[in-house]
Amino acid sequence: MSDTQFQLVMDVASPPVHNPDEMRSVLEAVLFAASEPISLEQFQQLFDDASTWQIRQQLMQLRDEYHETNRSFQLIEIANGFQICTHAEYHPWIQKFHTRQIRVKLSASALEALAIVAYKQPVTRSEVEEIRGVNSDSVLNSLIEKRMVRIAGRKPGPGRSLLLATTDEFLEQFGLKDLSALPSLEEIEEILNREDPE
Amino acid sequence: MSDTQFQLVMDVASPPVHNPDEMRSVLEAVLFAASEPISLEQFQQLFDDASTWQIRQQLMQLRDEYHETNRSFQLIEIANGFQICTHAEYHPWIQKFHTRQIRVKLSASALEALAIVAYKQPVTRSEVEEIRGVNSDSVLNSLIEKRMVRIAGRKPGPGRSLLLATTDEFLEQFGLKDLSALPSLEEIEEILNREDPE
Amino acid sequence: MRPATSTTTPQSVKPIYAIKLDVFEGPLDLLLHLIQQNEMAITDISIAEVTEQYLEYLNLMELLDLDVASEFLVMAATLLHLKSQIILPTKDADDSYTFRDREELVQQLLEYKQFKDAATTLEYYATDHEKVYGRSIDPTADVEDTREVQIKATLFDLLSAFKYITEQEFLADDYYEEIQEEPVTVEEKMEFLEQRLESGEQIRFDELFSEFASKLDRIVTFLATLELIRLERVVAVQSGHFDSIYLIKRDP
Repeated sequence: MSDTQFQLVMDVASPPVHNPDEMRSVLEAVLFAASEPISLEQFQQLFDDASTWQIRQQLMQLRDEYHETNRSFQLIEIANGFQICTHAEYHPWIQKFHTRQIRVKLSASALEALAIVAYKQPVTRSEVEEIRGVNSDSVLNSLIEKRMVRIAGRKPGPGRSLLLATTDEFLEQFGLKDLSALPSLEEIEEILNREDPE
Repeated sequence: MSDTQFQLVMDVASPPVHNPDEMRSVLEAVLFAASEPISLEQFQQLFDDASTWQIRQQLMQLRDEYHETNRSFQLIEIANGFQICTHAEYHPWIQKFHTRQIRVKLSASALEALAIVAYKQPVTRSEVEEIRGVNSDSVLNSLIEKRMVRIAGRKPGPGRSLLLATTDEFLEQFGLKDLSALPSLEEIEEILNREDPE
Repeated sequence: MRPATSTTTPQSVKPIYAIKLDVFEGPLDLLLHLIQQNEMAITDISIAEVTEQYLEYLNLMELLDLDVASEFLVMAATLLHLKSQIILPTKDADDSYTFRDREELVQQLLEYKQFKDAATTLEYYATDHEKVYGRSIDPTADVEDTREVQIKATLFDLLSAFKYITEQEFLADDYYEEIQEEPVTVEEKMEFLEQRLESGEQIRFDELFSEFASKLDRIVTFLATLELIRLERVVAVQSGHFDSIYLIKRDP
């Protein structure tokens, strides 16, 4: 959510803040939920009568608390505001985690080709190409590489083209018990031709 | 985050982890940099030889640390994973600050159908229709489209109707740890009596 | 909802009905509402009373020109039948096999109420959970930008793709019947698209297929787009499910 907007809605009632500890907790919660730096002036609008000096004091205490309790994140001043960020030393881990998260990325054309293989299997490359109307070699190769599609033998007769079929990983990816669990064409119509009930 | 997602294994180097404290710091940094719940299995892929039990132990310690140091946020178990979230009491202040991520809005009839799927899963369309006493196709399709409900195979026997079940997104939307966290029918009565004293 | 313009609205219909009408999810919901309004127990309904009020509702729905779903009419028939059974004790057992008996209706109402309550409870859960905030970060920030279509593909996506293909085939069939259009080649269209993208412009995928374009033009545009993507000269980007797809020129 990069497009978080700072929308100050002043008529929303919030409970009064009575002491520095409460103020610090509120500041922490707001910082935590924000995706962009927040300025002292923006913080100030949260409280009825707090000076920017008082607010800064509490922010500095938060910063010290994170430091003392060895948190993996820190409070930094950036772009005329404050923000909570992870320490740079954890970057390789976060990077690794996100990279690991890269799911099989199926482009719209890959999905199309995969749907054809799933429903028409075993099927040759040229049959897929014929249905899609465009050369599908690279997209089929990429599906084989991603282990969604496998080579399932050769077509008898002249040419002996390779036959393609789906894999167990395909079933797993789409949560299907077996191929017979693929919805029929009528069921597809039923599922996709909805009238919006709202 | 869904366990059915097929993941590419990438060779991204990350420094080795030597002790529980280091592991806990890495877990915290990764949790902090994520906007979705993370499962134990996902965490496990970060470390060469850590058991899910060891990871859970460190997560529990993190949770306790946040509690003991009166942080405004907490570590919660949700949608078969873990996530850091603010405490509900800071909602009024955070609300002033940002327009939140748009949650899935469900109509009363969608909620009704969803409740039936949640409690009776796996369930067929016609079973839902029977309980509601009204055709539920369009409302179920809209739930599938909103990723609250998924197709979970076929019923054995004649007809082989499609079976419906709830998704991880459903758990996330309703703040549930897993399906076993759904309130029992007795608890529902208790909750309704509490919320609606007559 | 449209206001009742008819002057023939029966006196027995209270105005509150009109406000409540559009919120009934089905015949069971309406029946449950009547039972609660009359402070009856589900297991001890006065069929005569409930039937009368139920019919009043249907009457009102018709007066307001509301679409009365067939399920509401089926329920009316069931209620009338149950009522007649009370007045005239059953003489012919065969006659009632198409209708539910009272016990069955009670069971259905009890079960329905259970799930209606569960739905209300789920709503409380959602409302509670709405008050907690996770980190609202851009998950792609600070991670290598792969600039590929990142679809978390599900069965639903696969189905949509398949339906799309079948529709395309259909479209192509139509086209062959009327070939008198002026020919635009795929190559020409590719060149045209690349020129547009050269300036750094992003093109929304569906905007390519303006309703004024001929069928042939739309097919050629579609093929040209696919070809440009295949040749990796253009990339299609979608930030999430059901978001618009944009075409962007790939960096050389």
